Amino acid sequence: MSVAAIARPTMRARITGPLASTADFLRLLSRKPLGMVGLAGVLFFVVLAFIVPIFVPYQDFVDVKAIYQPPSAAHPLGTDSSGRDVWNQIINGGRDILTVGLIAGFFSTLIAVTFGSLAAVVGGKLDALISGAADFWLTIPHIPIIVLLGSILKFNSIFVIAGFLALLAWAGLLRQVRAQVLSLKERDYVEAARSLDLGVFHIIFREILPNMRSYIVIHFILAMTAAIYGVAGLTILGLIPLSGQNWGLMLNFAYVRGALYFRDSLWYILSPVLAIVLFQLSLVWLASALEDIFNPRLRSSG
Amino acid sequence: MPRKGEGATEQLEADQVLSVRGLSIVYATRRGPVQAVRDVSFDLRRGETLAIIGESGSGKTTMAVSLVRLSPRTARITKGHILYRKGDETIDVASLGDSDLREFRWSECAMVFQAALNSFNPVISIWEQFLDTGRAHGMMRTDDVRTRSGELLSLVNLDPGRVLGAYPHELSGGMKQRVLIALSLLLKPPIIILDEPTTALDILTQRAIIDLLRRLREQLGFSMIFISHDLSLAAELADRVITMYAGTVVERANVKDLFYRPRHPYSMGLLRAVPRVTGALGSVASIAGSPPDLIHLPEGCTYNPRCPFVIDECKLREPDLLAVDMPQHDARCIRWKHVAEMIGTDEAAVAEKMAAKA
Amino acid sequence: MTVVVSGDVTVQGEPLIELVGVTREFKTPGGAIKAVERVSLALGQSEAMCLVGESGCGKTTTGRLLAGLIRPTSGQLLFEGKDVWKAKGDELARFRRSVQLVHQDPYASLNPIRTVYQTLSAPLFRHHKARGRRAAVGVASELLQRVGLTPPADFLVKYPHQLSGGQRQRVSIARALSVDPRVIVADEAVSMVDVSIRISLLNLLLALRDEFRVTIVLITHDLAVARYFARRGRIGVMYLGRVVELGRSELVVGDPAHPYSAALVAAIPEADPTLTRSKERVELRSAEVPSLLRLPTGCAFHPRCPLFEEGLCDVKVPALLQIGEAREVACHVAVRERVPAAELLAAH
Amino acid sequence: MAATTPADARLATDMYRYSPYARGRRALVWMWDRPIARSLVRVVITIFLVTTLNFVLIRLMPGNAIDNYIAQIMNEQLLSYEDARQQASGLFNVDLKKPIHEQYFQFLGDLAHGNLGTSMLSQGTSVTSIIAAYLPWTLFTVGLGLLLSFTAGTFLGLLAAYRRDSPFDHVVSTVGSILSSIPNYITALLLVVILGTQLRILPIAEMRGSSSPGVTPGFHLEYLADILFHAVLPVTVIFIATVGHWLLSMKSATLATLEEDYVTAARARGLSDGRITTAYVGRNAVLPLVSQLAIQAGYVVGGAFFVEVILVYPGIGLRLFKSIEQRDYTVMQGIVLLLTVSVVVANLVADLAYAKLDPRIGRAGGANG
Repeated sequence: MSVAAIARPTMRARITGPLASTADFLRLLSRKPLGMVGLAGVLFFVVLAFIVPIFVPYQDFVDVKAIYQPPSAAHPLGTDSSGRDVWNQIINGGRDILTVGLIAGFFSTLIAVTFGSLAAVVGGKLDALISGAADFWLTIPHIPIIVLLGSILKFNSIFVIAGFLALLAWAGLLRQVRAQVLSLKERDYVEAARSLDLGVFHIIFREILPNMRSYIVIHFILAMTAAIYGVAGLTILGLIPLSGQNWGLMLNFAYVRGALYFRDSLWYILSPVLAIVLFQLSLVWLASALEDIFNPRLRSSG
Repeated sequence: MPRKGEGATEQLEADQVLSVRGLSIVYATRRGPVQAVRDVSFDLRRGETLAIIGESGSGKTTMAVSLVRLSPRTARITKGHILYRKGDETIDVASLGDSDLREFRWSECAMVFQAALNSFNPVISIWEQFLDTGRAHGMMRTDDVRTRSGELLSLVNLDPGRVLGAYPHELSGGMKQRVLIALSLLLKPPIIILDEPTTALDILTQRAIIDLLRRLREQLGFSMIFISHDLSLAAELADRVITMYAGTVVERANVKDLFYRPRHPYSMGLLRAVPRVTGALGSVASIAGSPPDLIHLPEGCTYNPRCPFVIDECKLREPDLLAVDMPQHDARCIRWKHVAEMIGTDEAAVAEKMAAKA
Repeated sequence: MTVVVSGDVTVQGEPLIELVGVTREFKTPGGAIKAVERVSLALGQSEAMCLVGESGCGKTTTGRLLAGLIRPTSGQLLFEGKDVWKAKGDELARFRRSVQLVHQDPYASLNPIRTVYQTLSAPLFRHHKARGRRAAVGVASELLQRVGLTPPADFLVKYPHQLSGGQRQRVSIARALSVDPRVIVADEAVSMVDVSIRISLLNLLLALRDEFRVTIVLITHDLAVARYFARRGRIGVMYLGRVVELGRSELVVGDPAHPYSAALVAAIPEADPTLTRSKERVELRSAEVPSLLRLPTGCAFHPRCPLFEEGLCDVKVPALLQIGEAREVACHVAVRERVPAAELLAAH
Repeated sequence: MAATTPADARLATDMYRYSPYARGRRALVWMWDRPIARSLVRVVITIFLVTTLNFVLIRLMPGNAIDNYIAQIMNEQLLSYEDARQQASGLFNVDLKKPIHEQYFQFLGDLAHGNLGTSMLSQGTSVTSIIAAYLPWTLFTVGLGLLLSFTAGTFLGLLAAYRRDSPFDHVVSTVGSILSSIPNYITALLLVVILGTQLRILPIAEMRGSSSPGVTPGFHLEYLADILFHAVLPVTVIFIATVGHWLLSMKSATLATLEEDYVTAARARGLSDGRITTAYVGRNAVLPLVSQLAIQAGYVVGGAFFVEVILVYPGIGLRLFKSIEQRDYTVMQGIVLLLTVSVVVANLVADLAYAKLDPRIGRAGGANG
């Protein structure tokens, strides 16, 4: 065993910890069929939303004669209320929704992890303040608040929307991160690190947070689903002008123009619905599969 | 002697209350099937106390729990019989139906877990748990259960008024162990099995529980099996002792024979590894190596990697339980004569004998 | 100048580390309790000492106080004569490095997602005991060799879940050694390890004491382990936050001076049928362990003590006083009679 | 409403283990010792914070509503700034001339008397009366929906745990994770489109509104049947949106409880499966779910906003949506405030229920002090 092998565990090993290689990771994931489906779904939608639109630009020509066409060779998912191709709208409709999901998910996880571990490590008054704020924020209904804000502030860019959604979603994760750090902080190996005088930086970033790596990744994914739930809903009801074209807007047109009550608009409505639901489902299944793989304690015994 | 073939359920003699014949249990785990218990056989006479001693991974708890068929979902009894003599007929617990099994549990054979573990339902009072048990076995009148519980709690030196009304989290470890023992006597079962009854209890509480068990055994005459890693508990209470290693019985003997004249290298090593408080310390030493990995058991005798008496033949085949130079005493070791040479037959602790040798 | 008698190793001169009249209070739902009350304990250079007592007697708190991990409510912790808690930043850190703790639970003492190498190399890099990875691997291998984990290379790449309980405790001890400590506090370090390998761990600690002149305090509830480990050192017996007896191990175990120690020695079951079934019992007046919230007045053991004398034991708290050579006891009756409680009880 | 994975449910159970409820005798219990006092304090603080949030939202936001309203009526009715502000302050029941903190205290004072100002559109009607007309319908549908989903979810979760890794378990758990990740407004959309428009099973047109015009309100069968007929869609949607979470949480909590020693000990005592399932497994497993009920109430009431708008069910959510469209700020402000208060009160009830269920919380003292 060469010195290098001992001293420098591979980057993969550092990320996946005891699972030393990606092959290990995929092998374990394969044991979770839903996990594989989830991973495939997420990859499909990310490609669909960010890469395919480069090759398939958004076509906006209206063809009044061809409204609500059923799926056909020319229009795989039929056409909408003004004859536009639905498949094309689906391709170009994912980018903004996913971007908001990613950003809001990222920032809410960032807030939760930073303040959660801060509250747990520092304790005392700061802990009481932060967890008190989290408890307060958790119990009040978020949607009416953001709807109120939306009407007053006139969100203009998706980043502002993502920011506000992030501001709403951090409380639940913060409590869980705080509970996790509190339990890790009391572990003997943290006390040993303190007595070896390894420094607060080492204790937080080498002893405590790495143990929560999988925990944070999983909750980043769940935070994304919450953000997508929020932004899609608000767009459907037309409360926030998200952007030119996205799945939520498609449904908003359907809702505003009463397409819900036309018999032949079924495909036009089902396409964005399926897009949103399948993406959310892929995220959830991926998260629960990661959960079982990374966290032996949660792995079902036997 | 272990029986090889699958005979029809055989009748037990009058004074035999329980007999385990060739019991084997396999656990399904993520890393493959684990032979947790391999071909375990022993008998229990009426009024006799049997100690089952073993360390982590010895399979002692898995085996004991299977005696009342409480093994977890992932464990399966693959071979062997558990014969229980009720009145003058013998029943095989392994083949009892659900309702008979439920009746068998606690009225014929009560299994008591460690007090330190939460053996009581945390959200209902102690009285409700006495009542549940009484009701499950036909004691329908509440005040029958109340008087009986009061009697038993006083028998174990506890004040019924205070304990029955309390919730489990309000009792100390020692009190919980006493209540568990009292509860086990509710239906006057002929057999009581105790899993690590004194582990995690303080010295004085441990002593109180040992004296309590000895007094109750004299007064009520039940047979007792207790499982422990603590040899001194066997020394205190046992009539016969079994030592288990890597899922199988390695030695069966009367208590004095096992402590002063062990014939299996593992029992000898274990006895030498436990220092004493009073009396000479002798030459105390640990067993080399570390506990066995039950998934990849070594070839031949499972103790050979740690055994000072090992020879090549030990690595070929796992030996049977062989009768040794004392009555009712057998050891699963082809080199037991060499152990006998080193240990001799006089009544002195192994550590002292080894000190005299060095 | 206190004379510290340690079995055949008599140590003179300034004690290395000392607790002087230390009390530590904790807030609990029922109110404030004194986990440890006015404990004084002096340890010499390379002494092997045991602290024994039942759960709740304050032995673990005393261990944490010695290691400087918790601050005393009153009283002082002196290291080489200097008050540790008056020291500032890096001097306090330097003290804390020189006293290392070995924990009880092998499954929680090592970080599950760091290899043995990562666990051992962190202190080596932090305190410049190794420059660069090659040196760190070298020093880490030496440490593993010294705690009996050979060949070291096999163990360095392993994660804690790939080691047995005994092996993990050895890695824990190697980690403590990595900062050349002067004192090791082993808090029940062997009680969760298989009986068959406990002695080898105790021998390892004793070997380290001889080889590195490290002072080792073993905290245990098992008097037999204490007798084996401190056979050339001292044993301190604690009850409800106070030290009730302190002296050479064969005296404390062979001829206990305090009635509580005598009760413990008489009560412990032995792995020897004839001996343990014929042992003389000490009948206590009550089995009830008082709660730290409502501590009995005077000597805390008086409600249970067979030598109880009305008006004496339940009034004044007995101080730890000399009774014969190299042993102290906190019992009015024993000190007055100048006779160890064991003998008084036998005469009773 | 955050989606729930089986693992998330497991984490909730773990959170319960580290949450104050489960810490048992350790440091935190003395803080939670008197559950009622603690919850009351929390309710008061929350209500105070929400009112302040409300006050701030309306006034201090850039281009706040009051200035817009003043500018609007100035050019519509050609009023001077002075008169416009006078009218606005009447409307917003606040005297805009006074400095902010005085306005704030006056706002709080009015609030204490239950006066939330009047609607900007229909001058006469007070906000409180509007809320009183619409809030009960939301609480009725959400309450009924949650009650049904909680009962069904815990029952199915218990069953799935007992029949672990069976086809029943796989189907139920997968459906559970699907339902819990589908947003509630999409469930509403699908019900309307598929059951209503496409298959014509539901007469969605008549189902709008909370009760039929012809029926007189009162506690008689006909009225009850009528409001149920109207409420069936929103209740179904809320049920579908939340049953998944309860199912997965209960399954994971039951699996954890089944491995507890007191369950094995109960089986060792020959207790009947029924008794063990209810008093030993069920009661302990449901504890973390009850502690989550408080948090779920907040989500579900919030989520009801979408459901009511799409199903055109006249609860407080739909009324909020209309007030937003009409820029009726005082009504918006009042609705959000009352909605929050109702959720906080629901929390208080959940806390008290919890203290009853778990004796470790109710009785901190006990036999051995």
